[in-house]
Amino acid sequence: MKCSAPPETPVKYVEAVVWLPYHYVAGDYRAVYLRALKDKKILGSRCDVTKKVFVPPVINSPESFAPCSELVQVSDQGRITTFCIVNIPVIGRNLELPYVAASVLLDGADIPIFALIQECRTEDVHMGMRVEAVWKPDGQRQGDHEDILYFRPSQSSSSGEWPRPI
Amino acid sequence: MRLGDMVIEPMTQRQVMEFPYKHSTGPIVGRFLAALKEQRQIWGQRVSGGAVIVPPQGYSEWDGSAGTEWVPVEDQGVVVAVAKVWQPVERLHPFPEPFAYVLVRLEGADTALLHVVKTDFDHVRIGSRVRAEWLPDGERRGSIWDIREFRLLPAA
Amino acid sequence: MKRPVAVVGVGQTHHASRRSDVSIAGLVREAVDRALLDAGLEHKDIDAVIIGKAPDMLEGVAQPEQYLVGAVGAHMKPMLRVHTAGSVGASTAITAATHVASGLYNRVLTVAFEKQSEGNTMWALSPNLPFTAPLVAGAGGYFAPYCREYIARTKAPLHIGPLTMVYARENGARNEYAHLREPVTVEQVMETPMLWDPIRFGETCPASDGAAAMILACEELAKKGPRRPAWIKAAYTFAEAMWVPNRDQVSPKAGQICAGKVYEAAGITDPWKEIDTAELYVPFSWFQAMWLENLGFCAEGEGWKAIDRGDTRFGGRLPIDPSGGVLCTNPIGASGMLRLAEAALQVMGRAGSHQVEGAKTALGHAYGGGAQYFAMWVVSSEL
Amino acid sequence: MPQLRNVAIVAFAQLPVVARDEHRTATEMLYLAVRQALEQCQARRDDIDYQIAGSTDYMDGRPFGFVTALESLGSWPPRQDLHLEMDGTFCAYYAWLRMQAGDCETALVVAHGKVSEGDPRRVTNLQMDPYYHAPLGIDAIASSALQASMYMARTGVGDHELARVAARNRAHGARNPDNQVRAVATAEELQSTPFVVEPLRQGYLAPVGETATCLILAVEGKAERMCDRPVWIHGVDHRSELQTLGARDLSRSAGARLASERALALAGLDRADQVDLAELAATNPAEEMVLCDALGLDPFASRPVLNPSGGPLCADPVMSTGLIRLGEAFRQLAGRAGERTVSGAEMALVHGQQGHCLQTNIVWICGTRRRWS
Repeated sequence: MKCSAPPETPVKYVEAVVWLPYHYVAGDYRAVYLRALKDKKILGSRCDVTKKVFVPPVINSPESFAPCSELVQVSDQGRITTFCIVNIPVIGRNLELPYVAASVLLDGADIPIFALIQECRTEDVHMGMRVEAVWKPDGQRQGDHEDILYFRPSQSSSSGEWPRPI
Repeated sequence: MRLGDMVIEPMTQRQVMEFPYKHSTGPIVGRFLAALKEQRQIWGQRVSGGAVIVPPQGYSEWDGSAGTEWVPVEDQGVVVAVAKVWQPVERLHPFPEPFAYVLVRLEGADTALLHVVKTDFDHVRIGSRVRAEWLPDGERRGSIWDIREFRLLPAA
Repeated sequence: MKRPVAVVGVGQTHHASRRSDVSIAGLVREAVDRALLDAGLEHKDIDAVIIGKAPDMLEGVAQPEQYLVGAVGAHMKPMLRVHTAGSVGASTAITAATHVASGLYNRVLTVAFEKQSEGNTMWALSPNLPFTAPLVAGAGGYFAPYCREYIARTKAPLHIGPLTMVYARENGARNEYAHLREPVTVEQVMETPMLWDPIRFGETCPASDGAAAMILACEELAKKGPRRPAWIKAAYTFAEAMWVPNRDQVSPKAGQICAGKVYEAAGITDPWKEIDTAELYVPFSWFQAMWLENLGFCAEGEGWKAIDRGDTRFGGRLPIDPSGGVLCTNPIGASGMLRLAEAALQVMGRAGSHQVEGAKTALGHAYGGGAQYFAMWVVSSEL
Repeated sequence: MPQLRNVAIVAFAQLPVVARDEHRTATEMLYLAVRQALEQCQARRDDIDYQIAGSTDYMDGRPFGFVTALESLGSWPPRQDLHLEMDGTFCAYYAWLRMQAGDCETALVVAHGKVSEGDPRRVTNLQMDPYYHAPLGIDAIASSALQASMYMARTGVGDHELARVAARNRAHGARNPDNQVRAVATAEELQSTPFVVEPLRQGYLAPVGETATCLILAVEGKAERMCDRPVWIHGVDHRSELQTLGARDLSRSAGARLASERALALAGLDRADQVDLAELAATNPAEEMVLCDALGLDPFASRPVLNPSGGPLCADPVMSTGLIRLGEAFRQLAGRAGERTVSGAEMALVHGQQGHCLQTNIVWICGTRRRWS
């Protein structure tokens, strides 16, 4: 077959399924943190120099550049530093819309964590609001992020001194 | 407690990153592929300096200038490089059995096309003359795989 | 910088949700060809090529600059690939500027792109990774809390975000390359769904396919023309860590420091008075007010007032994003370069129907990561 | 030749390359390397005024993998910073260039990547153009084999020469405690390993491994205070070639040749074999021979000593492989190379690369003396 030119109409797309298997490593800091959730404990790491507490635990403080060698436990209660009300779903999570995603500074921690806020009307959420973790029931926790179901307005007062040595 | 004092069982997880992409081809790649599908014809493109490049990109990779005219080339040529894949990797390589990647300088082209030799795997070497084995009409989809593989031609 | 560097050519593609008419290389070449044409140059005149884009997961090609070497005329030339999250387009151009400033290169091509339609942006930017809780829904989910914090701190009225979008779209309508060019009203924006309260759909940037390119040259070559160049007075990139106790994400320190260094090097003491226009990286409308304060144009709590007064509107005292900005056009990797390129076009006097009259000094700005990466330059019509 | 600013390597640290570190993430590994490097030159974090990192998202298995490296680098207060999606050796180049532009005086250059988390062969396939090459499934080992076949056909080099080059690397590598592979192997042993992609055998290929690396550069005036034996940059240049495999003569590395010519000229040298040692980022012996050909080195000569570290055949942590070559030149010339010290070494040639078949090459020339006075 001889043609004077290739067809005028191009093939528009080349389809390609990228398929890449990964075998991720959590690292000891994250592993210890996740496993402690099973015991309803939230761990942080304390900077050797500034004594500030990072949750989840990290290997070093970016501020002082010193190692954070010591593991400590922080409270499962804290306060909302800021938040937003979300009306679009998160890939990989089945959440009823709208929901509140908040930065929560746990008692004893110096870094806020991201948290889901439930059991209250979205319009009642405010900065500074006290919240507490709602855990999966005993026996169901697996030592992963889903062990904390969400946070809700605090119904008890945070007890004791935070952070605590472990 | 200090982390360094603890014995930590590693925590790992396997997870596949998978996503279907659709790469737009544009007028040059797209028409080259359309010709494979509709014409069973391999087209090259002339670039500055007169060389005919196959497959065409729409530009000269040597100096960035735009390609000029379409030039048809033969679907046979000479093998200039051979890599025999003795241990194919699943879901990466196209066949579970050994095969070869070849660079084929097609007649009429100044660059070589990357493709595979499967059937004649044992005998292909640099200097071998090979010809494209096309998928039959109706099965070609406008892809580099419209050429099933390259087969050895009898020595001239 | 050891020796003067100028922008001598600017090119960009038309931006759209899907540029399915071109390949990745075709898109990049559209911007590069225009920049070369603009500078009256050919590939052979270029000494090195600096390429930037955001995560490779957007297009599904790993380190695509390797595939693009031939497309951008970089064969047998030095080529580097930059990636600094959302700020990448700007940090890429600054990397190119360093090349010329070093004295080792005289003319450098820099190009940044994104072809988001090849894949899925939401997925590519926040895939579900192990050991972390999937909670943040896209960039909006990350940044909305800080918009809320800004509003709380400054008592900004809620129409400021929508008003910013109204101005942006007015500007986009004048920019032939912009992706979104339909004017909107405050009411229309207010009627769009609330995605991440306080950010409405109508206050977010689009996802675009597009590319931007510039040619940077040394003094001697820049003066040869054919066009009046934009002189780079100062350029810096700064980044800060995420996990810093009490880190302020409403007004990040890296942004303040970067702006301070750029102003100092450019001899600017009062940016509000001495800068004629600024192209700021505003992916969600509230960020314009936040950046006005972060970058020292306005005192803390005063940024939204400048917007409310109309100062930042086209024709106002300090027009912001006269091109329409990221709110009208967002090919992620290219967005930062567009800010720097648009700033250059302004001081070259070649911004067409979105030209700010008499603009002599302009700021180009971009940010990325969790408000961690900052890249800025000040360009001037005078050496 | 232009008068340039004298810049020196004043510290280099790496973690020993391992197949897989299951206790640390990429950036946790990086923190340790950065600390070590700073301690080497007794610098405080605030003494360093620029930082630049090399990594790649697909190798990391996540977008923005480099952002968390900001934590490990101690990015507070905010730092002048850049990230390249390239091997750390290219980051070192840009830091050097910034010093030439007068924009910084000291720089942390780092590279990281947890290669064991992903699959480098699949990632290198994704580097190819998505229309013609990538769909065929070709990966960097297969493309290297194409190159090897072309080189062997052109030059008549045979399997045994490849085995000898591999064996020489293995012999050197056994003396390097940072290597992943430290077992000596003879040419005969290596030549009897099976083909993975013919003509490349299992024994000719680099192992998959990971590390984190940190190199510190400083300008004259600061370098001498940070290091008793700083190693000075005499010349450097890098060049990229087009990607399409069939549009290149893979049996030659035109880019490496040009880069070395430019780097040598900056260094004031006529020929590459005037150096005492060379560290080449070749991931198989055929690639090393193509490279030697381009650089004007004899792969079987006793001087310059090639890959005293053992080279990538003994440790190839992607993204760091090139930076380690530069680090090794520092260790050799600064008298920190232990058992593998090349006696009397004063000048080194260093190579780095990325892409398929030596697509992008960088060549450095370093020496124990300042280049410009």
